Amino acid sequence: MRKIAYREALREALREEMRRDATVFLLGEDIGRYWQGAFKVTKGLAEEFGDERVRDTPISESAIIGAAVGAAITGMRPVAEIMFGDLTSLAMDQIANQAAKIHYMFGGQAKVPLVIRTPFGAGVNIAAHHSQSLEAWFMHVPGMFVVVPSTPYDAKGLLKTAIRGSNPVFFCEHKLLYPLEGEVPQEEYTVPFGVADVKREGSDVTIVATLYMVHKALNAAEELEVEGISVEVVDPRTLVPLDKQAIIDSVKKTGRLVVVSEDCKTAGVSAEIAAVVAEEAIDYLDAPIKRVAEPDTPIPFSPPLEQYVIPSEKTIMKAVKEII
Amino acid sequence: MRKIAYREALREALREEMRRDATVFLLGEDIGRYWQGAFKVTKGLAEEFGDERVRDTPISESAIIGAAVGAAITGMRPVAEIMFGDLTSLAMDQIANQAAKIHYMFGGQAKVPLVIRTPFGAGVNIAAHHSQSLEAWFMHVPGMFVVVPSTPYDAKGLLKTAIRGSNPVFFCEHKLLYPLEGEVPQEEYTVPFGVADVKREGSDVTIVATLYMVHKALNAAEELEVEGISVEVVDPRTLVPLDKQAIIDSVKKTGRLVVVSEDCKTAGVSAEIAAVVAEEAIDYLDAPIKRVAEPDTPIPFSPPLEQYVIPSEKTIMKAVKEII
Amino acid sequence: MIAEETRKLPLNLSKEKNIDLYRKMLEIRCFEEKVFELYAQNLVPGTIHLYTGEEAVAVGVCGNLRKDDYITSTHRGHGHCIAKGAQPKRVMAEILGKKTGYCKGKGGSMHIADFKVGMLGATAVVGAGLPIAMGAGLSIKLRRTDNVVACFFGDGASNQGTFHEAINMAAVWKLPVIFVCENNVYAMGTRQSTVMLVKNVADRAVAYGIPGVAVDGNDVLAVYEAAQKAVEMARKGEGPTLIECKTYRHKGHSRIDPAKYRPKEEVEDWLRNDPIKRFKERLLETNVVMEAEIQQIERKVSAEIEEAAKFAMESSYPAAEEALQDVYA
Amino acid sequence: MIAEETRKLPLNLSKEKNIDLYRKMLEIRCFEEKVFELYAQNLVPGTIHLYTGEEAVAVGVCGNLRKDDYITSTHRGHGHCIAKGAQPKRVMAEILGKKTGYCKGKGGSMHIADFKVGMLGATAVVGAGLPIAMGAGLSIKLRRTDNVVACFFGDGASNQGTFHEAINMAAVWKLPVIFVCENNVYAMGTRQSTVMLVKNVADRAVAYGIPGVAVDGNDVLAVYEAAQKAVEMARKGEGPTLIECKTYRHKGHSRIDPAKYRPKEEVEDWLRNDPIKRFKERLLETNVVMEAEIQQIERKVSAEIEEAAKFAMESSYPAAEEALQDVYA
Ligand SMILES: Cc1ncc(C[n+]2csc(CCOP(=O)(O)OP(=O)(O)O)c2C)c(N)n1
Ligand SMILES: Cc1ncc(C[n+]2csc(CCOP(=O)(O)OP(=O)(O)O)c2C)c(N)n1
Ligand SMILES: [Mg+2]
Ligand SMILES: [Mg+2]
Repeated sequence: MRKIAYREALREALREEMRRDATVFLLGEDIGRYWQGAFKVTKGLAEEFGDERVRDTPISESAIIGAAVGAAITGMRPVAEIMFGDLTSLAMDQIANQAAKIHYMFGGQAKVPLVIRTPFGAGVNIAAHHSQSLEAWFMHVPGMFVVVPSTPYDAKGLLKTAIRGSNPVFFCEHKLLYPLEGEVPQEEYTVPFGVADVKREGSDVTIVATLYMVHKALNAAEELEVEGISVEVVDPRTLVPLDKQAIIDSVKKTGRLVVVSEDCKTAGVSAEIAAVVAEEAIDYLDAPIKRVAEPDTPIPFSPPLEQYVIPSEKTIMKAVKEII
Repeated sequence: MRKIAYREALREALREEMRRDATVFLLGEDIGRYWQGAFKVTKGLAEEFGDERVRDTPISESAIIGAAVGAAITGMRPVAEIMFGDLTSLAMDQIANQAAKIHYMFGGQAKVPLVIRTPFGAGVNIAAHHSQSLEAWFMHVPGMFVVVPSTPYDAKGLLKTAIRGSNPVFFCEHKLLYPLEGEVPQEEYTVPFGVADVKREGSDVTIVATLYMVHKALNAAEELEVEGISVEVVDPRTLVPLDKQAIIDSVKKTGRLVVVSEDCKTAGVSAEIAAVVAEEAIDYLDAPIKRVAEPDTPIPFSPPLEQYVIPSEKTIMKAVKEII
Repeated sequence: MIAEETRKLPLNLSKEKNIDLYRKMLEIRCFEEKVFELYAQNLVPGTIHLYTGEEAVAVGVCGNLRKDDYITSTHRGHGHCIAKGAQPKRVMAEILGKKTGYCKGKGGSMHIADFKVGMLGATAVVGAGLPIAMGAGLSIKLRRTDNVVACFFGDGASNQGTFHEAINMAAVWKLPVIFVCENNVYAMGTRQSTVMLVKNVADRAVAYGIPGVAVDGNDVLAVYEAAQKAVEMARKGEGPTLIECKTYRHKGHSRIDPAKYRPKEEVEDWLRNDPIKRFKERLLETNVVMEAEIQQIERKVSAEIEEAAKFAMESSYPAAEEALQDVYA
Repeated sequence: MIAEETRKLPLNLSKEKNIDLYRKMLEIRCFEEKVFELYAQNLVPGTIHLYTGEEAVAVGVCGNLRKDDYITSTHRGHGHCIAKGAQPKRVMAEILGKKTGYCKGKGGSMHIADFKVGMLGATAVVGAGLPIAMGAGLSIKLRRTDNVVACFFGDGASNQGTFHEAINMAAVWKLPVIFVCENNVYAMGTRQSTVMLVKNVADRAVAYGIPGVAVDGNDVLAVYEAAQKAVEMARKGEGPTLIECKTYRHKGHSRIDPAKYRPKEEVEDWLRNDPIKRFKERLLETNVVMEAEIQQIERKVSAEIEEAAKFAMESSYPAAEEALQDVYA
């Protein structure tokens, strides 16, 4: 099968959905013809669809999301880009109180079919305001789906599902994933929400990981195999809805769970996944659950500091060995 | 000992610290002489300390926190009030990216001694934009302390600690607690951060609860005692730092854990506490961990709907019985 | 307060239109008084923010709108709903938390919406409606219809960052939005003149390169006229206008507020300046309507609101488990 | 671009002051060129936003500040640091991620601070510095000192809600803040004229009832003069000013940006309009300094920056575990 990069997979999803449905449009800072998106996801789209549908905005994150909300409840399907995930903090009211709650507050009268795309993640030395992973904030907001694709295939399929749905979707990308290549079929497909993907089968321990951490988990799994430890890597692909069953099934099989996520440990993604298992599948566990996450610090700038706080193959392997 | 209401305890803390330290000042919407705070916490303070130090602001949440940050890093000790916890979403960048990260980003050069006070909680039929409990968002922000007092005693002692400290403190209050009376000594005291309080001793099951849920847990415990179940109620009092040891010690004793918190279940306070125990004390557990929290919905307006989603004595008792 | 001399004769409006405006204002007034009464009887959960005294704003603006035009609203939104054509009985039912309310009891007083008449809902986050209205304007532009959006917000909201961001975007993109600031002098206990140095919120339009007008918000025709111009502009694709309506709330901010921060004379002046009384006098003076007609309208409106209250009171509460519905579409 | 006729003779400044301004601008220019060079050698982690071409703004403003006055800065902050008196070598070390940097390598190019000289730090969230600067102004007022704060931000930042909220609060409370908009025509690839309808960011001051002035930001004396007036006002407790400095960045937005969105003639015009070149010519024309003195300054500055780079390069990286320090004070 042909291989394309994650950013191209996202772009294909946008292009195909925009061709299919005239109500789909994009807005965000510098996504248009002059800059083509900070990570070039929207490259070429303004040329094809025009500046109206690939809309550059002023630097006004709150109004960007508000614009998407207003458009969504009146018949459009906006896809808003927030240039860096850290900056969603500027639009938190529009995201959490407006976009996510409107359907409920108004008793189901309005649909809010909007997608917010944004890149999270550290690793490129751009420090505390451009490197965070904040998925957990959005998981804690009822009324919104939270999507975390780790491969080009998932990225394209999930983004198409997101755009076609009737609900607000918080679509998390990862800076280091954009150039990553992977197989993506030419033919039309979508990936449903709430269905995890077992990225590697194994029998001794389950690693649940998301986004870039899936790849680190896979690397760690390979190294551990050499040492005779068989690791299953489960990628939930969407955090809300969460495919609890897939996680529990895997834990039933392995009896051991390591949750790997790049965000700060306290009250992060890994806390929720650990809690689900502690609540619903504790009897299958033969060892404590391990969380591998960023220690609770802002992301530092200097390369040795930054590398120290990002979960690595090494820290993942260490965690696995601690419970084997 | 004399009894005073939670809101008076808070007021006393503010008053005493303002008398003690001229750099302490308050700012927020309608906290001054005309309105005296939406929940009357600041009543009488403008009269004593003047409008400069008890400062009414325009409706500009982001600038309120920004003002506090700028003042804190230049020698003042601001206490900012955000009228409803839901509205912190408007100031999320200033809270999470500026206030919490400045000390770290700048390599320890600056201290950011500020307190953000805000009420959370449902129960008074003011619907989706005025009833949330969002502590978990702030637990997930490194560099900030998160305080959750459940009694007048704790409220006063913790607020004094917060104001005297050198770090940003996110100080959560609860609407239904304001009128609650409790013993508060006349004499000066403070309550340290990171020290849980066992609000009731018991041997069969541990309930960890915060804010208003402490009282529901205590009620449930009393009813359960009648049925022969001995419940220990642990109140962490601060979520960051979290007194893990106290929670683990209690679980060691009881072998069972129910975590009760009023926020939405997914990625909420209860997830973190459950995860800590699943990670560090799973061997002491004789049963699955239970989380009692708001189901993942916005807070509805109508009384029967609202009551349905708020954790109650009944849902707490049910959870306890499920693991006994 | 706007001086007497700005009083004008009725515009060049049909008798029906004049009566319509009067009737709508009265409907809102009666409605709010009924809400107040029910609140006093402990039948209204939560809090309420009454529109009493500000009726000319919603009615003057919405009088220019078509059913398929949109509005966005605030915590003080009952008047907006009714002015845009929502049924009082279903608004009342929502305020009482009943299943027959527009939001099935999920929203309540601060979150009413009626999408069927283009009422896109009230937000209780001060200032949050401006970007949403702007987005509805963008949607209109992208869908190439000739609708417009009227966005109501308070003086207090004009200090929020969203005011700046949303109006700027609407201006730059020439969106069909009418930003209507209901300047009722106070935001809770805070006088607008203590939190803004310029005289008029409308003066801020300059910063966005769009027209800004301040009008007597207690003169329904003045509001109507200003809105008419703005709506025309918007429909023609010539972009947004900021209209500031100077008005006053007769009651406290919310039910619990005795509003002691307001000087007595100020309150009295404004009560004398009641928009409904003023318009009625004008209609009578200019012989547009006769006293008998007015009385007939008053009776009809009053009966209708009684009906609405009855409907709401007799409706049942939603079943508790409905709380779990409508989280996702 | 600001026309030739606005060129003025040096103000009534001492020779030392003139030289000081020139020297500082040159220092920034050399510094940035060095950063650029090191970046090309892969010695600078992350990204960089150079101040090249905008030196007159930071220098003209900071030339009016005392050491105990404050500034706040942005992602494009190297020039602000140096203008306020931070040591180039420690700024450079920070940019390289070294332990000897002002923030021990934790901040990097986008988060430099030097509290000892009143440089309250750069934020990389566009517009986030305005409320913080306002808060520092509030602190000054409450502590009753006569300091002032200069708040630097870009044209792009002027569309953020924080611009509105912070300037309004500073205006209402008469805080000693000078809001300095560095209008370099673009925010990344976005021309300011496409995201704002008014001609000048300074025109927005009207909305807050404070003075707003637009000046030639490539004329260090014009900036100096405008800032001087604003600083005087602020020190006297007469409140904030919004100064817009029209300028241009010589390079792309960040290191990776080829800046193809800029018309060639525009770039050439602005390169001809180089603030350092202009000031040098003026100093020479008016005989304030002689060519030989200039050359001496140039040599000294160049040597000093070489020294700074050497210091930074020779410094060691922080130990990995230091990442866990400084989370709490
Ligand atoms: C963002 C935000 N801040 C504060 C509040 C609390 N609050 C509710 S109404 C109100 C006053 C609003 O004043 P204004 O905009 O003038 O509208 P009015 O009530 O006068 O109609 C405030 C502060 C809120 N709901 N939202
Ligand atoms: C709130 C926010 N939005 C977007 C970005 C990404 N970004 C970084 S710099 C920049 C452009 C800023 O333009 P301007 O304010 O004019 O400053 P300049 O770079 O021109 O100096 C953008 C959009 C950011 N860092 N913060
Ligand atoms: Mg008002
Ligand atoms: Mg710029």
